[in-house]
Amino acid sequence: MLFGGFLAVPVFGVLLILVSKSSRQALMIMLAAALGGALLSGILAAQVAQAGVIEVAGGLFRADHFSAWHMIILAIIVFLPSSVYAYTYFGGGKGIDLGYAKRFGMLWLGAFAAMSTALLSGNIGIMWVAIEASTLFTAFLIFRQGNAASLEAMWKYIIMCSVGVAFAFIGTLLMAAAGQQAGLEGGDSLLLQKIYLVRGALKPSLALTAFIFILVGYGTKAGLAPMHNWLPDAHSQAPGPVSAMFSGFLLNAALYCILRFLPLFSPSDGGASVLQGGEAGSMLAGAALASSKAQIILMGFALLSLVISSAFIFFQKDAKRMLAYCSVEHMGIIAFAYALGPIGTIAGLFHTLNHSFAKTAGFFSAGSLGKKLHTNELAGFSGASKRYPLYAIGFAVSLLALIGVAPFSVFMSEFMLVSSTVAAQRFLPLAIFLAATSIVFLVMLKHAIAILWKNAPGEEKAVTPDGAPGGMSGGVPPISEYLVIGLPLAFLLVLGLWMPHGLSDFLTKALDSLWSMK
Amino acid sequence: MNDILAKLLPLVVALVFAPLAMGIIQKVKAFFAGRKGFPVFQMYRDLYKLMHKGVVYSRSTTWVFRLAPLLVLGVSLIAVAWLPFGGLRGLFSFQGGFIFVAYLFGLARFATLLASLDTASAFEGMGANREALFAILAEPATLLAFAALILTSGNSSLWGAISWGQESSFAEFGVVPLLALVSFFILALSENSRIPVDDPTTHLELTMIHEVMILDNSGPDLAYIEYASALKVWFYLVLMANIVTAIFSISGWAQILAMFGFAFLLASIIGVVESSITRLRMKKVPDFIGSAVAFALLALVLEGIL
Amino acid sequence: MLLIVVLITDLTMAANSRLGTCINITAIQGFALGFLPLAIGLEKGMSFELVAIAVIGIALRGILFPYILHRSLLNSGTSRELKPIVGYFLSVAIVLVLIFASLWISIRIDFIAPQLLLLSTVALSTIFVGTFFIVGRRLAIMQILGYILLENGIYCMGLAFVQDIPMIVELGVLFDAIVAVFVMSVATNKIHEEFEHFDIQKLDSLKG
Amino acid sequence: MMLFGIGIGVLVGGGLLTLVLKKSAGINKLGMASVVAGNAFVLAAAVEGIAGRYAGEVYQFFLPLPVGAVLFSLSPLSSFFLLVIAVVTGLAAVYAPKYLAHYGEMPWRFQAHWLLYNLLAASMMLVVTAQNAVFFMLAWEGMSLSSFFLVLFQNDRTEVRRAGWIYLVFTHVGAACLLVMFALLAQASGSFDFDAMRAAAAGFSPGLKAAIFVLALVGFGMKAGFFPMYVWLPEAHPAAPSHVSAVMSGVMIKTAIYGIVLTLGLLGGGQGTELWMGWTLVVLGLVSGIFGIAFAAVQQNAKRLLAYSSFENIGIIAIGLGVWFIGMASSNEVLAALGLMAALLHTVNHALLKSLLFMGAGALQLATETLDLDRMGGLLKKMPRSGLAIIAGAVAISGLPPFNGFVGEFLLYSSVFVQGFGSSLVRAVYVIAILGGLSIIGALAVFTFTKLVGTSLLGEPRSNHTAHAHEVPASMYVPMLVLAGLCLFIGLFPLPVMSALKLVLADSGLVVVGQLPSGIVSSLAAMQWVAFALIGLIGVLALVRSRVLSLHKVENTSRHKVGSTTWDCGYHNPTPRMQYTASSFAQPLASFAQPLYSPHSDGSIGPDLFPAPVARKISFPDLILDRAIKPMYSWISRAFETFSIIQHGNTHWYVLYIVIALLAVLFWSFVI
Repeated sequence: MLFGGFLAVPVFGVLLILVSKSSRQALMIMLAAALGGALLSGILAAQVAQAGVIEVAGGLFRADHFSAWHMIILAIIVFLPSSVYAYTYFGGGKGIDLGYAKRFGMLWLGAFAAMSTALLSGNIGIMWVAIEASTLFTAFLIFRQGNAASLEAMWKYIIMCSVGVAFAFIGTLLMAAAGQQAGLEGGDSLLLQKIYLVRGALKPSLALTAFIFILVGYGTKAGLAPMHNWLPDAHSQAPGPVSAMFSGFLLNAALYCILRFLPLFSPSDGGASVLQGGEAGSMLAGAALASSKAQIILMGFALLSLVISSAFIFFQKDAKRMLAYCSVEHMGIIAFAYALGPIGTIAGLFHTLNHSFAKTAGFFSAGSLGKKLHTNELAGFSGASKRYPLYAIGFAVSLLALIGVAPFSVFMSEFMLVSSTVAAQRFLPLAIFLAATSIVFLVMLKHAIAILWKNAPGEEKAVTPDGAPGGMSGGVPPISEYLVIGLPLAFLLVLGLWMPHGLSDFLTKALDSLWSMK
Repeated sequence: MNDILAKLLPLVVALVFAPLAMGIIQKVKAFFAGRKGFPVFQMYRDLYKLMHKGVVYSRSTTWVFRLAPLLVLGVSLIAVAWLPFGGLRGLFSFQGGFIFVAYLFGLARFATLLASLDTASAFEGMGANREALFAILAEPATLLAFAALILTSGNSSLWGAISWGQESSFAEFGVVPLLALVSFFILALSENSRIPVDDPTTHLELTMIHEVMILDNSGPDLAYIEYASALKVWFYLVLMANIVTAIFSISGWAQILAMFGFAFLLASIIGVVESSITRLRMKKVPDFIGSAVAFALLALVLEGIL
Repeated sequence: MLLIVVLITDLTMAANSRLGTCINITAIQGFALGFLPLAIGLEKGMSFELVAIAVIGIALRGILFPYILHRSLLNSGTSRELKPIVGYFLSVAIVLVLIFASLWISIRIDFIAPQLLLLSTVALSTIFVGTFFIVGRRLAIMQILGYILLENGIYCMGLAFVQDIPMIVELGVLFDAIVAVFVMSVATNKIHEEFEHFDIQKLDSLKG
Repeated sequence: MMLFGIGIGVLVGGGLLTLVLKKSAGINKLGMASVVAGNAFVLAAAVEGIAGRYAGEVYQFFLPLPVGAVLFSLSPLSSFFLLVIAVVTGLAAVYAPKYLAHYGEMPWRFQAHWLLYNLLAASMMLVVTAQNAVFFMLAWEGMSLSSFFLVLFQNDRTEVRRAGWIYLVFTHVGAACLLVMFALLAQASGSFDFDAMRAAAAGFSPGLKAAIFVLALVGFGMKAGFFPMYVWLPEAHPAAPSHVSAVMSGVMIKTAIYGIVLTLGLLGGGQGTELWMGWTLVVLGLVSGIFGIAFAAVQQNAKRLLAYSSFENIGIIAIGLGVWFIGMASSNEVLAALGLMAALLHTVNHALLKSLLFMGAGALQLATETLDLDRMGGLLKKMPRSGLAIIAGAVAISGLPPFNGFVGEFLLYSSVFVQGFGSSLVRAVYVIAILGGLSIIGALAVFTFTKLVGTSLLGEPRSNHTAHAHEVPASMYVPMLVLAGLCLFIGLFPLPVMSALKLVLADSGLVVVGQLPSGIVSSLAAMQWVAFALIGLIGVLALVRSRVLSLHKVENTSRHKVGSTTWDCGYHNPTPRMQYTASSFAQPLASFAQPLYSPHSDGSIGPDLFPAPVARKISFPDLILDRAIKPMYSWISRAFETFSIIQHGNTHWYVLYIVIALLAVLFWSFVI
């Protein structure tokens, strides 16, 4: 019933959009559907929190704390604000023609449907179908009529992700084959939980090969280096809301799929032994330090992502490309956390949330800024705080949040990550992690400072000596933009200082549901 | 009461004999130059004369300029009051006293430097600059030489270090105090602005260090400064004489006599040195003072090894 | 039999520069693969699902894909790939090597039933060749063809490795494939509109 | 406890309250009042804390952090630092309004300033009281961030933005080290609470301790400014408003000293130390001290000079800490106590001194509109009260008696008399290091600060602005005079201060402060009396002089003459431009130690027959920033540029990457 809703709401929305009369109408419908999705995922999370696991169709669709967590991030934290932002980005429909509005609305909702299906499927085949579908739906979101570069980016996105995800399908098939070898019957071999139950009987080499295909495949979509090359192009060329949605969740969805396979290689009974209420002490005292080969490989990709992204961020001149590489970096960080095993999982979960918050706010403000200033060059953004205080300050603050400045919660999740890494005694990766994040810190801080305070290019003197918001010349942004940029940052600030008990409880259960499939 | 009077003796001796030592140095220099020279008591007369003159203060100067002579003389008085004179204890003595006295001299230097900069004169600024620069090497040399002396004796004050000589033999630790003595001799030349570091009697302002700093002082101020300089020379002479008597384990009344003898002897040696070598180029001065550091370091390392 | 057809189509694709011909070859391969479930059905006993998959497979791979691609080709007016990144002779050689490698790997994989050996070889080699096409050909249409080959190979592989994939998954995969091809060919058309050519190698304005 | 809470509340609340006001003057007044009021409460709490009223109690605030908990305590040691922070931030706040006023009317920035200033003060107070690693790090980061924004007050200037950037980057790297350090401690002890760490310390392995020590050294060293991590100091301090520099240099970098003391406490006090740690600190301190003051000596910018001098003084404190470590490692209680007391005393001394001098530099800047020493001169006559305070500060920071700087250094010097650690050769090396190092530092300090005072306050004005300077308002010079008074007080009455320090350390578990060696106590007492004697002597001599002069007035009134020009060897009417400048003062030193400074000069003095007017400017590139980090930075950026070939835009290659990655990992998985 609930699961059906996740498909029904977008489909209903798409149908309505098809018959909509104006761009404004189409966008409104899109907005309403997004709101519906957000409500649904809220209900889902509440139910999961009550009942634990919800399964339908014999486990074909399945929701536990881990998927509910991602569902919340998808629907409430990324998709709804992105929809709101899209509405204003397109000037409430004034800026675009009906055809584009319809197309955008339909693809947008389609992407939502695909991603929620991926999160809620208990069947790895359906998971694959959903991920591939999300690629196809989102491809044309990148494209803007008459923009050659966006077309190029789109093509790269389609080809790379299709090939990558095709590899993931090979991996899925191999995993199913391994499941059948281990005695699963027919369709059961595609059910993740069933495979988990027989994981001791899986042929290690086959299962690992399957995992490698899955990792490289979905990793392409998740933007892990060296399969990330489509990402900066797509993010930089797509319209603001699309970039935000890509970075805020599309990547997470693919990473989610990889992570779902990790417990199959977990040597002992996953999280349960490590987990006693999520307290730092007992978490650190956990003995499950041994990593599976799968975790080691994931760690390798995570580190490579960190290194490569930090290098590219270092000399990046384009704001949205920089944010894109920053996504590569953060995907690396999240993968890093999970690669530590159950110890790092809470950090990973928390970081996923924080990154989505910060990145959506970052892309919203960068998108608007780019649109207003007619450039995406970072150099062109400098001193923008005097003319477009909301966007410029929003962008700079989200950069600060992304690089882990306290008291934003990214700092906290990175703190958790560092202590988990130390607890797992992975010192070399820790060193690489710290070096890479420090380099990113150095560069992004420089940009944030320039955006906030440097004089705009071509201006010798500051516009207003006070730097007060009085010198604004770009018109007052709509209240919704204040909300979609300000609220995430406010949440980051609050979460950095205040973790409600319910939330930490939920995270602990999510950890458990990932590693022991409960 | 008697005790305190006894402790005041080194101060009294210094007050009385310091200008005489300066006279001796002058006399020796005059002798080597083939001149008759001033009488040895000339400095007493100079001081008296200066005390009866008026003062001229430049418009540029402030209270700093007026405070400096007082401070300089005050510090010199305290220093000679502290220094034991042979078998006579100084007015006060405590662990690390030499550090305190060295820092008091630093305070006096600070005041002199500021006073000379206060005159807004290029010459005096230059002198201050050089003085400050050479102190960077002289300070560690002083402290290290003192430390070598004091640590060798296993004591923590100068009084203890000097009286140690009376119980121990020269052969055992002799080389360490000897090295310290050399170090102090070099310091005596450099800290008191003698040749080869500085020439107190030159007439070329560009080459001067200490004298150029006090160009603008006059009357009682100048008297204070000159007297303080004499006391400082005396300080070094007595210090060295102390070491020598300690090395030779002389004690009792003989020690007092020997102290005078050595002090005046050393004054003559300074005169001889001043007559026989020329001033170093400014660039070479650090090397010269550096040798004092080297001797002191050597003394300390040997002390550690022996 | 069908499998041999598939293998041969792989090879001829490598040697061919004419886009139209290549599309037709893909169509042939699609037909061959479409019949594959039926062939398996003959051995193991026919079922409704198998027939349905076969019918849909033939319809999509044999008819729909080539149709879509031909339309793109017509729009573009390009007819052949003149300067592939990897030359034709070399391509054939590489494809041969890939086929033998697939054979070797299939032999190495110990859980494959002997009767499925050929199927697995075909599957792997088709996957490899598909990937090779994506990497080694300049024109967008050739890359789409490579993707179709890749999909075909994976489909074979599914048949070889896994029994009884649920219908819904199977259909989902097919649905994805068609949408993918559709999206790609639309994109190709757009590329042609925008750049007046298909050459993916020239699409390199986004760097750094 | 209540007092402390109220104090923090007043600080934060007052900062927020300034946002309500509209006029600059009101904002500044309210900001100042809130700091003073808040600090008064904290001060009271700190005094109680030093007396041991809250010893051993840990308080929790209800806020649930993502990890860890808000735990804090007011141990005597924490209270000691609290006291210093409260005094200095309070006085700087009194100084601030008039100083800020010269920037003009910009209420928005002043609101931000006061909010951040109050947050800075509050977060420093939380840093020194935190009892949980996560909370500590939060407060630490809050401190860094608020000071970062404060540095960027004049953010329309390029060099200010650059300074802020460098500052925060260094801070971040340091914080990263601290994160790892606390993570190691938490892993070994099973908790982020400091109490748990202390309890578990006995079981730490030597390797772990070594790692923690090194991480603490680097992490806290970044903030404190140890060599070679001091780089941000000479950038950030000149960039910030003067009272902010005063707070940052005076107390903020001292929180790092607290951090090191804390870390050793977490390692279990004496059991945690090893000899090499102590020697590392001593050597690091010496190098920091000598480099710092050597670079200070050649600076022309007053605040840059002071910043380098902070680096020097942190070095002296580090020596003290090193002596403490050596003492602990060789179970020499006297040495340990001397070292730690010297370090803490010098921490207080430098906090007072450096905030005084930075405020002084601010006053000079306000009066002359420049920080360039070469453009000042003769200001003592125009600004007698600020000038007096600055001269007092300069004497004190040069470590000269009878001011407080000397007392701290004397404690360190006294440690050379302590016996019973290492062989006699080791001791000789120790003596050479301490005596030689400290005396070189002292002599260079005299050089530096006579230059500072001589060229700014004395002589004749070197620029038009300077010639028309005026004394700053009372609200600015009074805090300076108060600080100068405090400096003199500690210098003249060291014994009460020592007893207070003993109280602070008595139950800290960091060091056994039984009876201080009687030698030290009697030395301090004797020095106290000699200092008084010196003051008396000066009085007597002054009396004699005026007496003598007045006697002569009767005979010949013209002899006591004030107001002639400087004699200057007969040059008539010497002009101010002929004076020795700060640059000329520095030049000989720079040429003696050329490899250290590698001075860079623009413009040359040509050997022309008829020399035209020439301009010559000498600058001294920083050893680490300009000669190590900048080349490294450009090397890294070149190296990273080469990465860009990965992203060349060619789709075919991108797909190939996927394949290669796949094959490589497959290969790896089968081979391994």
